[in-house]
Amino acid sequence: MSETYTASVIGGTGFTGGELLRLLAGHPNFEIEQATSRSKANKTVGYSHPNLRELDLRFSSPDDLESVDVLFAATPHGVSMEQIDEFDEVADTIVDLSADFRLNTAEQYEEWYDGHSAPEYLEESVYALPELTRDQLPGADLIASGGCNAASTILGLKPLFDADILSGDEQIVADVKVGSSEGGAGGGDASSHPERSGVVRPYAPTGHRHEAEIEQFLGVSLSFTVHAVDMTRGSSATCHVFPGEPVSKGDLWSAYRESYEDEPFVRLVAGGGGVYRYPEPKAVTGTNMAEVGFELDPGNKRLVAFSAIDNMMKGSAGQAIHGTNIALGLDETAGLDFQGLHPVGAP
Amino acid sequence: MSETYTASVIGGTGFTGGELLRLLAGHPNFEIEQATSRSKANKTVGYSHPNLRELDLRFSSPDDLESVDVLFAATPHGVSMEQIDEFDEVADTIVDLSADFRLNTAEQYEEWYDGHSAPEYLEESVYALPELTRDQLPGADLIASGGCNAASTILGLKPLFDADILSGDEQIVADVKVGSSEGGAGGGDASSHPERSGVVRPYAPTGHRHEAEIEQFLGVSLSFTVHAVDMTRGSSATCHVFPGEPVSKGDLWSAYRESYEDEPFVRLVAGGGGVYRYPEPKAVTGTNMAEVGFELDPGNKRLVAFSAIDNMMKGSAGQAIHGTNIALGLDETAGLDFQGLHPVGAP
Amino acid sequence: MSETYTASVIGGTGFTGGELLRLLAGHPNFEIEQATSRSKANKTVGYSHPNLRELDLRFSSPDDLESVDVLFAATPHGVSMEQIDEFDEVADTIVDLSADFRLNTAEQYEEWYDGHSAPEYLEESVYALPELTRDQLPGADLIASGGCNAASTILGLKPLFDADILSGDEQIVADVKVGSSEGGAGGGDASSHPERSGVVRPYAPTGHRHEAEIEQFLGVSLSFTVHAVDMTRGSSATCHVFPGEPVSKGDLWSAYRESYEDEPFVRLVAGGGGVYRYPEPKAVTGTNMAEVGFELDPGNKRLVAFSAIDNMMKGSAGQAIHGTNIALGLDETAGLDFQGLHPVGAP
Amino acid sequence: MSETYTASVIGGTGFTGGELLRLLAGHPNFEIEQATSRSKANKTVGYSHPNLRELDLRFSSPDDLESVDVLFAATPHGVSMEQIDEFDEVADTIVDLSADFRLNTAEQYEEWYDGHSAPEYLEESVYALPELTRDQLPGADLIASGGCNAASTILGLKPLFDADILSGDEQIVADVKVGSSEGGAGGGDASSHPERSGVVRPYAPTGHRHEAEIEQFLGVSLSFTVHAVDMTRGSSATCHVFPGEPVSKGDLWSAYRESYEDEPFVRLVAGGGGVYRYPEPKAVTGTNMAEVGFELDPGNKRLVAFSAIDNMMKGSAGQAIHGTNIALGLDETAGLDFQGLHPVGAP
Amino acid sequence: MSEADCPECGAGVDLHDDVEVGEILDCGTCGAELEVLAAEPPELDTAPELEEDWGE
Amino acid sequence: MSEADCPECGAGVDLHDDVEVGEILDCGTCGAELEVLAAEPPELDTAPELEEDWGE
Ligand SMILES: NC(=O)c1ccc[n+]([C@@H]2O[C@H](COP(=O)([O-])OP(=O)(O)OC[C@H]3O[C@@H](n4cnc5c(N)ncnc54)[C@H](OP(=O)(O)O)[C@@H]3O)[C@@H](O)[C@H]2O)c1
Ligand SMILES: NC(=O)c1ccc[n+]([C@@H]2O[C@H](COP(=O)([O-])OP(=O)(O)OC[C@H]3O[C@@H](n4cnc5c(N)ncnc54)[C@H](OP(=O)(O)O)[C@@H]3O)[C@@H](O)[C@H]2O)c1
Ligand SMILES: NC(=O)c1ccc[n+]([C@@H]2O[C@H](COP(=O)([O-])OP(=O)(O)OC[C@H]3O[C@@H](n4cnc5c(N)ncnc54)[C@H](OP(=O)(O)O)[C@@H]3O)[C@@H](O)[C@H]2O)c1
Ligand SMILES: NC(=O)c1ccc[n+]([C@@H]2O[C@H](COP(=O)([O-])OP(=O)(O)OC[C@H]3O[C@@H](n4cnc5c(N)ncnc54)[C@H](OP(=O)(O)O)[C@@H]3O)[C@@H](O)[C@H]2O)c1
Ligand SMILES: [Zn+2]
Ligand SMILES: [Zn+2]
Repeated sequence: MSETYTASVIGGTGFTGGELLRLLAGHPNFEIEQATSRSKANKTVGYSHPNLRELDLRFSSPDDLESVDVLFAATPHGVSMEQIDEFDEVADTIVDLSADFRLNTAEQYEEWYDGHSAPEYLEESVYALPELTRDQLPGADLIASGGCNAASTILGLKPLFDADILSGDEQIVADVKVGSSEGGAGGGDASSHPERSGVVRPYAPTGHRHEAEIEQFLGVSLSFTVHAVDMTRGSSATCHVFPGEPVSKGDLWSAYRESYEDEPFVRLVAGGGGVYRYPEPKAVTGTNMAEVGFELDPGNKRLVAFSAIDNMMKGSAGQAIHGTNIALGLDETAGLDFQGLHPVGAP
Repeated sequence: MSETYTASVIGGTGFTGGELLRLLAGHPNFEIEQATSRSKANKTVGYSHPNLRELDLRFSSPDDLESVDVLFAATPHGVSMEQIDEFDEVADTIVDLSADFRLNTAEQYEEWYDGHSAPEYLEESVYALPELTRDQLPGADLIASGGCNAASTILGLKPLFDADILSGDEQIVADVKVGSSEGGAGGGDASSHPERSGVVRPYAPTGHRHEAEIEQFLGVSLSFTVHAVDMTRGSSATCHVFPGEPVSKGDLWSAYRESYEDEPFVRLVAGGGGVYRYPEPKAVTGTNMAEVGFELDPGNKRLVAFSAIDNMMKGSAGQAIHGTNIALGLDETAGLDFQGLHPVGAP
Repeated sequence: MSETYTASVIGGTGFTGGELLRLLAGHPNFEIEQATSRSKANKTVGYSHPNLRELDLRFSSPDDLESVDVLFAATPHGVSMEQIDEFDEVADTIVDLSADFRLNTAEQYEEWYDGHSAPEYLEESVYALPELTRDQLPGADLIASGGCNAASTILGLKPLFDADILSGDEQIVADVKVGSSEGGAGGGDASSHPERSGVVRPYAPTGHRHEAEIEQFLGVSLSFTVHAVDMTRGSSATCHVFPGEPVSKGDLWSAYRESYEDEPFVRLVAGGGGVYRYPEPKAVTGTNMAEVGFELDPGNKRLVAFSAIDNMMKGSAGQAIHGTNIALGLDETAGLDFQGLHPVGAP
Repeated sequence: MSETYTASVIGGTGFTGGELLRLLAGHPNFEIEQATSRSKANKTVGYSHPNLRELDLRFSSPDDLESVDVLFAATPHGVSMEQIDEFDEVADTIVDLSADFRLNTAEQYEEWYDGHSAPEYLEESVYALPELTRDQLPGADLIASGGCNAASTILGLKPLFDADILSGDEQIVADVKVGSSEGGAGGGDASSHPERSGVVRPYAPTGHRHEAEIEQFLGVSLSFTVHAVDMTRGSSATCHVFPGEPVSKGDLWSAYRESYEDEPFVRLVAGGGGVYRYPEPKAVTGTNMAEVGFELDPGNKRLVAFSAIDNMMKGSAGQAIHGTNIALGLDETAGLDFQGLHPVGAP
Repeated sequence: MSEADCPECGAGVDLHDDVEVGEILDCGTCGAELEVLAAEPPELDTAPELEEDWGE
Repeated sequence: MSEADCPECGAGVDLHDDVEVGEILDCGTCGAELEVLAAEPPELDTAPELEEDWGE
């Protein structure tokens, strides 16, 4: 017998909000209660999300929030921390997709953001990248879904730390390429189609805030640069690292397999034949899968770790559902079984 | 209790073959037996289709075909008609995705193709666009899955004939825009990325073979032009028609609703607000849904019917599964419940 | 000895304004005086147009307009008609890229737009599609540069009227596909990259205002539908027509050659071999060239005329310069000699 | 008085061959004699290159080579070294776009390629990136046009060595993103539109041959990774470096300006406002310009150098013409004055 | 250099001096594949077209 | 027309004749927003930058 939980989404017109609604609608254990919008209250969900036209649901105002089992907040940074007390009142479990509860301390928010207005919640919140934090998730009341570029970068590097191939003192360069949906539904001039098409735009050349999360979890600082490229979905991280000791391909396969062999949402792709030899964002579009791989460059004592996710899924809504499944004791993969498409263009 | 059928795919490395494998793998009533390839026998299915890396299956040679309940042929035009006797021996039900068994008579194959080598099968074969042929599908042994551009065009126009808004004597112009996956996996020079990107290429300016299917089912001849545009998946048909009698929006809504209100895979989209007001291929990417809509141009006594499908799904593999579900008495929508993505780029 | 004219551009931050600045900067007979912007006064032109970073010019406020020989207005519909008296004071020749002076009578503006506030200028203004109006351009003081989709459509159809292949009573369907730059620099939600990528969006399903211009010049009404597709530049018109009398390919070649053989900016492309057999917008990107061609569909007594232009050039800024060259008695092709690129993606 | 040279292109159907023909046709000092093709001899140049339909020229067989002043070889690696003696006989100046004469010694060809069959020419050949080798070009008889990814990478890093910000001992990571035209006109499966669209594909994850050129000219070894992204033209290099001494933005501006202030084809773009703040390949499409810029990451003691070129121009054909202009004593910028387009999509 | 008319579209097609009977070339205007039937005076006919694969 | 040096990148910035103290303009080289501190002789300083929304 399967349990059913009621769920609502704050920020239902947004990109991650829409993805949550799609996932919840297809999830065996959830029933959607409300999806909020300030600007489109009373309009059908299909107005914003054409793929959800069949969903018999209208946006409601965030002021009319009803009690639910699980409340997903898919709002811009800063909104949840302001409203967390209200959220707490209406819901047993809160899952926040913003950065508001990802870092451990108020000090980090001072350093990387503009401070925090509800630091008392930081301790209880659990970061929702299950490959890192699976053990802490069961029973969590406040779940902080991780950043998309943090997710791709962490997943690529983690096995190297797990297996002591990196000690933490080495230079790490993470060069990330991302799609336009990372900017959310309310993009400005730089997000218009004529300007955004075909770019290789260093949009966060240095100092991207996701560095904070990565450093918190990997325990190292790293050089992080994010480029916008011409796709809508996807975050692809290429991490260039320089291990102190020589390492073989065999070592790498062992390390990566060790870290991920039981993970339902990580797939190793490293070399081989055919057209798709390394992690590729479009191979995981629409799925909660991360592709992770590597290549050796012995001449430069370098190792390159690649990883690719769909920022709307493993990088946000999918990760949130995955974490919630674990928190509630549901089947981890429930609602997350879509396999992705081939061929697919620039999704 | 749900029955399970074994199924194999001839042409498993191809685009529609890969899509069939994806759908069969996620279908509650099928178990994949074999996927054939001449060029990649023994390689894993993931070699060709990166989204199917988890599938524990290798391509087998078409010479080693084993008996199955259902055999899907996803081979170029002409292959199935040559091998239909062998197919018949190994399988109870044959589902052919090529044009080989779509037309009723050998004469039509003389006119539109290069003749037919197994015309004796034409009579028993059933065309698989269920919105047209649902009644003939139960128990069918040879199913001919329809053409992608035929599907989009027929679905847009059908209600106009059902409701006698068109009598068949009127001028009909179908201007169709399609993605690059229509060309299959073995594209030539014209399909290379530098040449194919960004085109509005009249690739079948006149005389496209799908005209034959459309004429067979709608009973009218029509002016058909197909343009390649910059997407990978999608067939979008814009049909310009000139009804003899004035018609209102209300009439049109009645007509389209009448034809499709019980159809699980047709969705009406005609006007309204927001960004997506008419059928849009990317709104149905990865799904078996057709979006159908219309607009009036009273000044020119014109009516424009729009429709949009994913050529890999409603236009081929999805349609084939839908038809097979009906033929076998399964739930019509089994294995076809993916809702599509938003946002999504040029999928 | 070549004369030099001073020129200014109103609306210099816009898309057509930027294109005008590019063309004027490379034109042997022009010297740029001012480029105006209300929102970016004092900023360098390169701030808006990265290709023009070398241009040593800052935007000035439209309130500080100085006297010039030629004033180009590249502002939204309605602005020039309001300011035409001021423009008249500062400039000898005014070239307006908006629709404000394209139609002949105030009545047409009542019918298709929201009326006209300076109808007294309508008589003297000359439409600037030189293939139509070359004779009227020399010495013109007020030039109305034509609409982009009007240009592509008119150029495709004109030879059929010139050669009496069409009489004007026949059904004409113009199905047009356009790029995102047609929307100008200030696009809204529908123009954001995630929403606009990969679309086949019927953005003007019926009733597009360019119909007015086409009807004014071809003397016929026609059925006009415009689709947004995934490119930034380009307007490609496919005109489906049904001549009363049978017509041969030879007749068509004669007709099109007759109309265009002396035209420096029209190129016939109809059939032949290779990848590019019909007019293709990306083959003319950045150029002032129109590609025009045709195909016969004898079975349906149909003839399909294709044409492709760059909306930023032949459809606006290039057309404006071409018309101005003629008006001033300069070499027609001055400043318009760029040949376009191959390969090129989705430009 | 301007001199005119005759020129021919070996490999005229290819991508760089077509670009050379375009540039030569618009160049004030050149007259095209022949463009060769083995596969398309006798066909018009417009058959392969739709932008060159106006060019009254047919491909000739490479066997019928006539004497010319300058011979451009735009053939795959290995062809020129085999035919260099014949080339030498028919032409005074040979400009080779392949890698065949870029490296200094036969040993390097053993290490990075498959050896060299005409090593006696290596000494006299001059590498044609004028920002590096301007002094050696005048009078050169054999010009080796540099690699596209080498050009973007070298141009980004060179000022750091010129100004001793880097000494050569530091770790250098070059993460490069490139368009599909880098693969040439004869792409295979991986270059087909459905597979190549939307990728972030690590196509040379390590060990790219251009490393050899970069190391030869910068005197350092570096960690080089190339990703294919969804554009047709463009090579964008992001170089992550770690200077031993702290460096300020002012230092960087001085260094970059010092290296490039007299260079006609390098433009500095680093920060500032608007949408285009760092080098962007689409801002230089069709031009011979390199955009070069940088950003500081003090927290990680890192400096990021960005550069962007059009691989068809500054990365091959444009560079070749630039070098030839210098070799022949012509105006350096002759034939290379196109300014690029805005807006432009994914060119 | 001599010229002959393209039988498909009527445009003039330039022929190089040593054009040979049987040679195949394309019309620069309409792109038709043309066969040289005679050299002096030059005469062209449309060549039997190979059905070319055109991508989809 | 006078010229002043950009405090950010050191490039020369052309100033129009009637430049006024307090006017904001961008450096054509590095793009920095500059404020005119004095007109004669001209002097520039970097303007306090508005954190601009940059798309994502
Ligand atoms: N996009 C990604 O790839 C991604 C990945 C990981 C994490 N995230 C995080 O997820 C969050 C949402 O991102 P997104 O891309 O979905 O953004 P989005 O598309 O801009 O959507 C934001 C949503 O929040 C609503 N909203 C805005 N301000 C609000 C307020 N004060 N109160 C209530 N609702 C408000 C908006 O709707 P109305 O204006 O109609 O109310 C809208 O539905 C952000 O914190 C983002 O950092 C995004
Ligand atoms: N693409 C579409 O949108 C679409 C839509 C509707 C219908 N269709 C129809 O579906 C069929 C398949 O199209 P597609 O796009 O999937 O084509 P495709 O990608 O080119 O794939 C064709 C497949 O058939 C195999 N094959 C080719 N010749 C064969 C032979 N003689 N015997 C056995 N196997 C052979 C190929 O693999 P090996 O070479 O490795 O054996 C390949 O797996 C075609 O008839 C097409 O008209 C396609
Ligand atoms: N885009 C095309 O393909 C195309 C083709 C043919 C014709 N046209 C026509 O050309 C005109 C310009 O189109 P566009 O695409 O270049 O538009 P755009 O990109 O939106 O640019 C409009 C320009 O006008 C300025 N502007 C707006 N309102 C103004 C006012 N009241 N007074 C002075 N300046 C004003 C804006 O700059 P500030 O706000 O900074 O002042 C901006 O520079 C339109 O009339 C359009 O219909 C466009
Ligand atoms: N693409 C770039 O971005 C780029 C950048 C820098 C340097 N390069 C270099 O430039 C060269 C050309 O590259 P591409 O991209 O233009 O290649 P491409 O598009 O593949 O063209 C190669 C050309 O060479 C001809 N060809 C091939 N083999 C030949 C032979 N044995 N003898 C005579 N002609 C032959 C081909 O035509 P036929 O088969 O008809 O004779 C074709 O015209 C390569 O060496 C490449 O490494 C390219
Ligand atoms: Zn011809
Ligand atoms: Zn500066």
